[in-house]
Amino acid sequence: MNAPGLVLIFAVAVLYSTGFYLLLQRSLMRVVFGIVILGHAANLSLMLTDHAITLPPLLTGKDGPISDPLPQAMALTAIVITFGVTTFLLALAYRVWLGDDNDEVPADLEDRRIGRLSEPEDSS
Amino acid sequence: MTAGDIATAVLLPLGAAFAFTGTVGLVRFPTLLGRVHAATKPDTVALVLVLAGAAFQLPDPRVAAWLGLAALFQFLTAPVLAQTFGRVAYSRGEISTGHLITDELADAVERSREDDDGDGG
Amino acid sequence: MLLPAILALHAAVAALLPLLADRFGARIFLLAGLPPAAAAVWALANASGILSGAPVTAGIAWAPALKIGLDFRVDGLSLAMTLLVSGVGAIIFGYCAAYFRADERGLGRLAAIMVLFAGSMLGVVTTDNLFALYVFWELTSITSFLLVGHEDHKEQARRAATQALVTTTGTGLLMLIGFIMLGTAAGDYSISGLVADPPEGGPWLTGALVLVLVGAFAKSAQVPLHFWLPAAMVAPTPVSAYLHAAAMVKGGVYLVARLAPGFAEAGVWQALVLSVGLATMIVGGWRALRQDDLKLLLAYGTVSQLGFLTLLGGAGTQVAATAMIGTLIAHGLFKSALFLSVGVIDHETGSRSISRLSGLGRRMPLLAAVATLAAASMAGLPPLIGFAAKEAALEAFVPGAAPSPPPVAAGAMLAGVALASVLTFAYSARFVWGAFAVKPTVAENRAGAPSPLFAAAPVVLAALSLVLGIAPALVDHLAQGYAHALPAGHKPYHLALWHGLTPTLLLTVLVVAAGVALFLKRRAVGRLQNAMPRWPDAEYGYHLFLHGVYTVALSVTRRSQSGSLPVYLGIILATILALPGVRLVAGLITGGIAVPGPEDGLRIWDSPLELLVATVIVVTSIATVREHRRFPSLILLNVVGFGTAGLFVLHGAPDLALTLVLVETLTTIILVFVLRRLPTTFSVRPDGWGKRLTVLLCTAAGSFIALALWLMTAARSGDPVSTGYADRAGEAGGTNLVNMILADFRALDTLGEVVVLVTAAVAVSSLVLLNRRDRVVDESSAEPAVPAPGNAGGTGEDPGPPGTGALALPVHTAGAEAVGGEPAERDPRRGPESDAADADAEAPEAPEAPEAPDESEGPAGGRRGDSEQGEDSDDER
Amino acid sequence: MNTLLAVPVLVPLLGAAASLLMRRAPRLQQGVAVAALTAVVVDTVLLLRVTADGSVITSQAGAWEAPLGVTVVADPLSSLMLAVSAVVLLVVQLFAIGQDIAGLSRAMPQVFHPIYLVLTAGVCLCFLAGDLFNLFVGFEIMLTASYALITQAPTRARVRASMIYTVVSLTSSILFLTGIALIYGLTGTVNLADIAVKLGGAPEELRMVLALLFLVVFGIKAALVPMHFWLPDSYPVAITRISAIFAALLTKVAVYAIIRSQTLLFGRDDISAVLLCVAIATMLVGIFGALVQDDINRLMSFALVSHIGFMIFGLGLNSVAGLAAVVVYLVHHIVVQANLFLVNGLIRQYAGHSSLRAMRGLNTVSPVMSFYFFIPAMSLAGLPPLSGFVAKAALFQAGVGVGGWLVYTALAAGVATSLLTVMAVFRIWVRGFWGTPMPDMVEARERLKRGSHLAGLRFMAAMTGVMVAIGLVVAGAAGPLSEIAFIAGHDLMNGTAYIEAVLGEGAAR
Amino acid sequence: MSAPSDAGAEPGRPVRRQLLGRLVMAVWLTLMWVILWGDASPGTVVAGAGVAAGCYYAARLPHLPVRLRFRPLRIVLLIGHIAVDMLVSSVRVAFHALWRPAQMRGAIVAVPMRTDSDLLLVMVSAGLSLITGSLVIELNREEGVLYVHGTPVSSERSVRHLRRQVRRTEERFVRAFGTQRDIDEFEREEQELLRADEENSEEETR
Amino acid sequence: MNPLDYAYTVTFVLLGAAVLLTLYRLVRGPSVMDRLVCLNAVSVLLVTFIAVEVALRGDHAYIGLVITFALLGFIGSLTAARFAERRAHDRG
Ligand code: NA
Ligand code: NA
Repeated sequence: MNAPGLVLIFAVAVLYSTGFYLLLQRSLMRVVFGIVILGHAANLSLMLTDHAITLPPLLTGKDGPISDPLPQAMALTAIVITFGVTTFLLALAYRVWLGDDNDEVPADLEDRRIGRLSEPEDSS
Repeated sequence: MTAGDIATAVLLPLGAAFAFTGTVGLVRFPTLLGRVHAATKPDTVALVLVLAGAAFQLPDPRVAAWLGLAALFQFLTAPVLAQTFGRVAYSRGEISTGHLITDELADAVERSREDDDGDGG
Repeated sequence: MLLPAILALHAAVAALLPLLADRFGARIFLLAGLPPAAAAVWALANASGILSGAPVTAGIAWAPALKIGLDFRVDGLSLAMTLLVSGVGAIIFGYCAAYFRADERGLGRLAAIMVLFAGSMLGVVTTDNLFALYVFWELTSITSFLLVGHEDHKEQARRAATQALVTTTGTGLLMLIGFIMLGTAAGDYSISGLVADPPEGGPWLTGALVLVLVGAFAKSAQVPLHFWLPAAMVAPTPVSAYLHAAAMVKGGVYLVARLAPGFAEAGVWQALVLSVGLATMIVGGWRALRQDDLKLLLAYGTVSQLGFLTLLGGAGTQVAATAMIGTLIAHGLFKSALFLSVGVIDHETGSRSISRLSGLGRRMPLLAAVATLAAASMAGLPPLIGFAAKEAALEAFVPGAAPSPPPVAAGAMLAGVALASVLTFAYSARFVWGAFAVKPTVAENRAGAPSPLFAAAPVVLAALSLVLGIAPALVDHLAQGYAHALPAGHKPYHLALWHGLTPTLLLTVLVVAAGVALFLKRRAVGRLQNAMPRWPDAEYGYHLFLHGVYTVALSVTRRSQSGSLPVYLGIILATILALPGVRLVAGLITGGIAVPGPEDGLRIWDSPLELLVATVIVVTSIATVREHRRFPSLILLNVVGFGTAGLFVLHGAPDLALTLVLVETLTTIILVFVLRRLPTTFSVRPDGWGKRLTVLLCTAAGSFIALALWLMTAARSGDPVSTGYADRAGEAGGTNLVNMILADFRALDTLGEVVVLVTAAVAVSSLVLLNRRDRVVDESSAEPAVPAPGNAGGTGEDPGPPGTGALALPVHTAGAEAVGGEPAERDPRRGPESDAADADAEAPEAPEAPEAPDESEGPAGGRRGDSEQGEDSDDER
Repeated sequence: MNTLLAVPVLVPLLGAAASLLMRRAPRLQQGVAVAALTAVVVDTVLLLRVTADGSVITSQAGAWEAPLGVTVVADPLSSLMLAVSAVVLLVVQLFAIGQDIAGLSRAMPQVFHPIYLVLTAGVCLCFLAGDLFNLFVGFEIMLTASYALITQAPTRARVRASMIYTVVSLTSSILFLTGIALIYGLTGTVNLADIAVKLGGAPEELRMVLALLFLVVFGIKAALVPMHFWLPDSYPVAITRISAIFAALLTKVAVYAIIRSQTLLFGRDDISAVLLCVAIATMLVGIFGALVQDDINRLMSFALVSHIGFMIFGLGLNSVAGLAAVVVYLVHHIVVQANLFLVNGLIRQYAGHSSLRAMRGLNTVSPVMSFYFFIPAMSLAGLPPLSGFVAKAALFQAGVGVGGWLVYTALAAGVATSLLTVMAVFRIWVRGFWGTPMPDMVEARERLKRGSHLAGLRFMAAMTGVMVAIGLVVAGAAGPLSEIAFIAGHDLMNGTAYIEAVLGEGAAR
Repeated sequence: MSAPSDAGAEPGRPVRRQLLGRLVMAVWLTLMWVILWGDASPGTVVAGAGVAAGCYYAARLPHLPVRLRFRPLRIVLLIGHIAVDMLVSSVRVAFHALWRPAQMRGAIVAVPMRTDSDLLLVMVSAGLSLITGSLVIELNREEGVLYVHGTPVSSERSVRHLRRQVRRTEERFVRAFGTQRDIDEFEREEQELLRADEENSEEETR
Repeated sequence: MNPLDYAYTVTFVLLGAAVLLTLYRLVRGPSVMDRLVCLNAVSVLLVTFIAVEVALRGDHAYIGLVITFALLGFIGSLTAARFAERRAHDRG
């Protein structure tokens, strides 16, 4: 059985929860923070699919179980990808700042316009 | 239990003790600059001691060289950081001047400001 | 295979016509008439063979796997319909050549669509595949939509077209489902096969038939779905004549007649067809009695006649079938003739209103004679074909004459038919009187006689009514070709002028007498009609439907589409909880998912250090959430990263920890650069239920994922595939398995990773470096020089520097943003929100573009007088 | 690696690199970009020919055997999607080039072409991926390219829109990664075929949880209700060429992923009820949204959401005919949606915007354009004899064939949605195309006729016409298309062919 | 207040020397990188150079002119002194941390430096900052004054002790790394300073 | 359990306590600089931990981490501190 210890499961739960909470904020910066934390959470989840305390996946002839290299490789790729995209999001935040002097995600204007309608505009 | 092990068994806890006391200071010192001291210096000592302790466990000159490099690096970076922290803390005005016996920097700043005013006026 | 070729000819000619319109003017209608004429000729040529019981078949495979095939089968009924649709069609095309002015807008398109319509209609009446029937059926809906809306600058035309489209396609969709149910039940989509071997009865069949009949009824303007037909009278008169007299509206009747041999026995069929037909007959006739607009009078008359036809087509007896074919032909001829006559009147006098026409009988004697002849056929007077057909119809419902319907029902039907016939006589008389009589209170119209070519079409059609009336055998031959498929009554019945002194003849006499009385008492009838409350009709229902749909749509959209990103993400989380989350909990409760016990490896930690690292992660991540200043939360976030890296170290993943810290540091550096520009604190929203709900939602979602992870990893049996990597490491020549996976075993992923990184870099640089604030512009996807709609009125002046031309947009410097601004931003709706910061890119606020009065009813519009089109003008002088 | 399978991913990437280097020579860059996409078109058509009979061809990137290396797979479904996508991508690219020639776009061509090719590679990789993590990578390539594209010519509105788009996409990516962790936790593998085999030994309830989680993960990208909100707020704001491709392809990739995962991985378990409910909600909420929109692009985006519901409906039928219908629907919808967005691009040239409130008489302004609009609009509304009708007939037929009250409810919703779609698209026609033309549109037409844009504009129009023609071809070729669709549906329902092609004979047990 | 002694180009400083200083630092960073990766392939070197450049950009590391002598014996002595200082002061601070942290006070004193060499100045301040209890807060290069924060400092006497410690450290660095010119300069300045001190004390005593 | 094991245990306990104390200050603040100092302290402690792991496992794999983490921690802390300084100036 290789279920991870409950302490770590709890940590993962907290990471996901806080990541989600930050994601649900208006400030794009906090959203970025949320995504960073969620990235940690996802990578941690990948890691936890394997026995916890192990040697690194190196073929050095040491005894003892080595850890599963595949989740590590996947997490590595994912970290880099998330980094690239996060950087883009930050550039976007910069761009928003150029326009608004703030980094808040404003509500969609057309949605708000329609939200204010009380009668259909045309039912012809 | 070899001599190396003994060295390790001494150095590691010693280093950890330094780290611990440093962080105790970090928690307990009332002034920001005091906390900067406590956070940056003992940690360096601790790290160097632990690195030395680790070197005894891997009796390999290459490894020792690496660890030595790490220690050297720590020696180089720690003061830079400490100084930066101190300067920034001072410049942000976040230090509690009540705990200072004397502040000759403030005097200097005051003087230079007067000079500036004199020039300007 | 000639029939598909003729259909293709329709399409080909239609494609050609818009190109030729400029050169030939209104004469292109003569060209447009060729395909229908060809179809009529083809039908006549094959008539004898078909009527002798050998239907012509052809087929083109389309999507056999889906059982959609363009199969054709022309039998007696199809032949009759083809002659009507294509024959009358060809005549109407000729009429069009005289009716339309050469410089009329969009003549080529109109002609093309009419040809397409003719082709679609031909397809409807000749196809043998249910799907193909639906295809042609909907094509007639679309083409008629375009035809009704031909004069699209008129609001009324647009409304009527939409109404017709929505009604017919909506019900058409129901019909499609009905077809599919029938086809699924029968295992075959061939109509002939279906009718020959109908599927077993039952609720399934009932449902299918109801759906099919709804489609048929809507198409044939049966009560209560009849409202679209009078409204569609805004179409040019020849179009009305074709669509609403001869062709499209017959589609439903045709379908009823087509399926009757197979399904007339089904209870629901009889009940629906007979009751709806009867109601339509009477309602249509009654409404026709009070119309002021001649075209509308005819339209309601058509509704009534369609009810009549439905009744006959659905009755499912030989006599009724014979009467149906007779009425079909008769109606096609007299109603087209009458419509075309109204077109002539309208064309010459500029009006179609009974209250404004007077003395036309004197001015246009030929037209008056023709119209009277046609009206007589409509009224069922001998020796016209209409009489023969009505005789047959009355005969069909003489109780006991046929095995079905049962005598009581038949009696009721007979009474209904007689009543409708009275009404028909009355409004026929009223039509003739209204169009041609001299009315003392109305000034006489001064109109010249129409040109011979113009009058030719009504003359031909009326003459045919007379010829076929005198020699009903011609029609009877056709009718028997269809009727023989139905159960025979006591004795064979044939269309004829004289059957002897039968009860039906007596009934006809009574009908005529009552009709005359009704006509003479027209003022009293008018008062009665006005006095009667207007019951909520289906048109009201249609508007209610529309309003309801839009109201529901608006409220759904208002509630769901909030435009707020946090709300969207919250809903996504809620969905996770609602779908997999609930499933997981359900599994735990029911025991379908086992909770690992101590013997399965349940444990708190593998090393106390995990507790330490977990504490760091938990404390700092929660602190990050609670921190409202940007910079401190960045620091806390960094520590979360360090904690995670520590865990990776602990778990034997040094490469991962390394990468994580590297990325973390880079992110921090970038963040610091962005942070420098932003306010110190995040905007804080007050605590409240919203926040508590958010916390609850996020905690639940996070817990679900962690719990799932725990249960999934605990449930794994067997080693992961990655144990295979160690064995192959030697082959690949490396020791670090992670590196080898990245560089060799799964190099494709790494390639993708690099691509992502490079792409992100390009994206970032194009966002940050290449487009500085001063270059915030749009694709001038719009063409730059076009001013915003809002200020269009004022910009007749110079759109740009002379010489460069307004479109030389890159040349513009200062004005580029203002002139070449972006359409999205110039969009009037965005006006109010645009703020000063982007004023250079977003044009100044454009006022709401008003729904300008686009019903440019110029004097040209009066020529056909369609503008006076009004619903139910009750007043009569 | 099999060349046929390698070309759709590698050639666009090489093309992207080359065109990035050639950004100072626009003509050369265009040439390279077009050449790369043409190669992909040719390759994918050949691939379709090979797999049309139901054969599955696989290849191991890096030559390591199946569960260890990355598997690339082409079966009838993926080949069909590849071929259609490639053709649409090429036509839209040519449209964009026309727009650049006309000087009617402020998108940066030097960046556009490379990223567009990256997007192509990402889309193709998604269709070919035989490995869950590789699918994730494909998604990320596609999404990153889409982030870059949606911010082309960044105005405030676009930046705002791309924020919503990026954050929601990132969320789905993170959830995808989480899902991979869960699957790996349960099965210890990421190879799709291998997962399919190993999930057989897993507890059913856990499989269900995974099935639903992946429905959500891909459902976000596919814009299934209630996770659709982001789409109408982001797609319409992008520039024409981008929104055309986004609307046509990106959601379809997600639908493809849903189909693949729900059949191959979770085919044992039946989540039809959930799928049907989601389908009903998606169809109705989407089309309701479309009805009240004022902006053509937004209207089309809501309609897009709605019609994704039809595809999920087909999937929820859990039958060969249902899946075949989905396949037909996918092909139809890709072409038609791209077509409509291209026409909207043309409309903007005349109207300067896409708001129906200030639009009249396009029919008179440009009859050709109105023809180009009318045909796909009819097709979208499911009216015969166009591809939309074929797709809908297939779908309804499959639905009636399956039966059950939930299916009937979905059928009713489908019928209602079809009618409302008619109302929505013909609302554009009636309000935008009919009526007396707005004076500034007439003016715009005159300017466009005289200006230097004419050649480019004609080229754009020609490409739109080509797209219309492709739509007609799809309708005309409904026979072979539906045949392949049924083969694909059969393969999907069965799964053995796929698994054995990847893991070898007998692997499917 | 005076500007922080940032790396900003000071007027009058030869550009060539600036570049040289940067180059040395960059080479050092690159070398570190190469060592880290454990191989010296061209790719690693290039990457290292990139990282070095990045570090420069990110941190604006100061560029230093290289004008040093190395006296091994003195250096060993220096290291020894610093090591002892580090340990002793760490223990002192630790004691305070555990015992009576609230009463720990500090002082910021200005200590005029006797050497003119910027590099030596930086080294001195680094050396001071390494030791627990002393921290250079400000370095005024123009006037050659270090502003040092010391702790624990509780009285005038400990302030004087702090000054003495700073000066001793300076002397050790100069003698270990300074060129002969630096040492001569240092000694001259020290004489002046001593004279001034004497005068002061004489004035005080009078 | 040999003395070395005791040594490791003591080391881990002390370092763990140090981490927790740092965490306390990190969360409490109050000033930004406090947090910054703690950030640096955490990164140094992490490096120290890794060094102990190196000793414990006798494993070369982690030695690279020691130096890299030290370097990255330094860069990160320095950047952040510079930012904090600039912020102060901006406000001033
Ligand atoms: Na592990
Ligand atoms: Na399933």
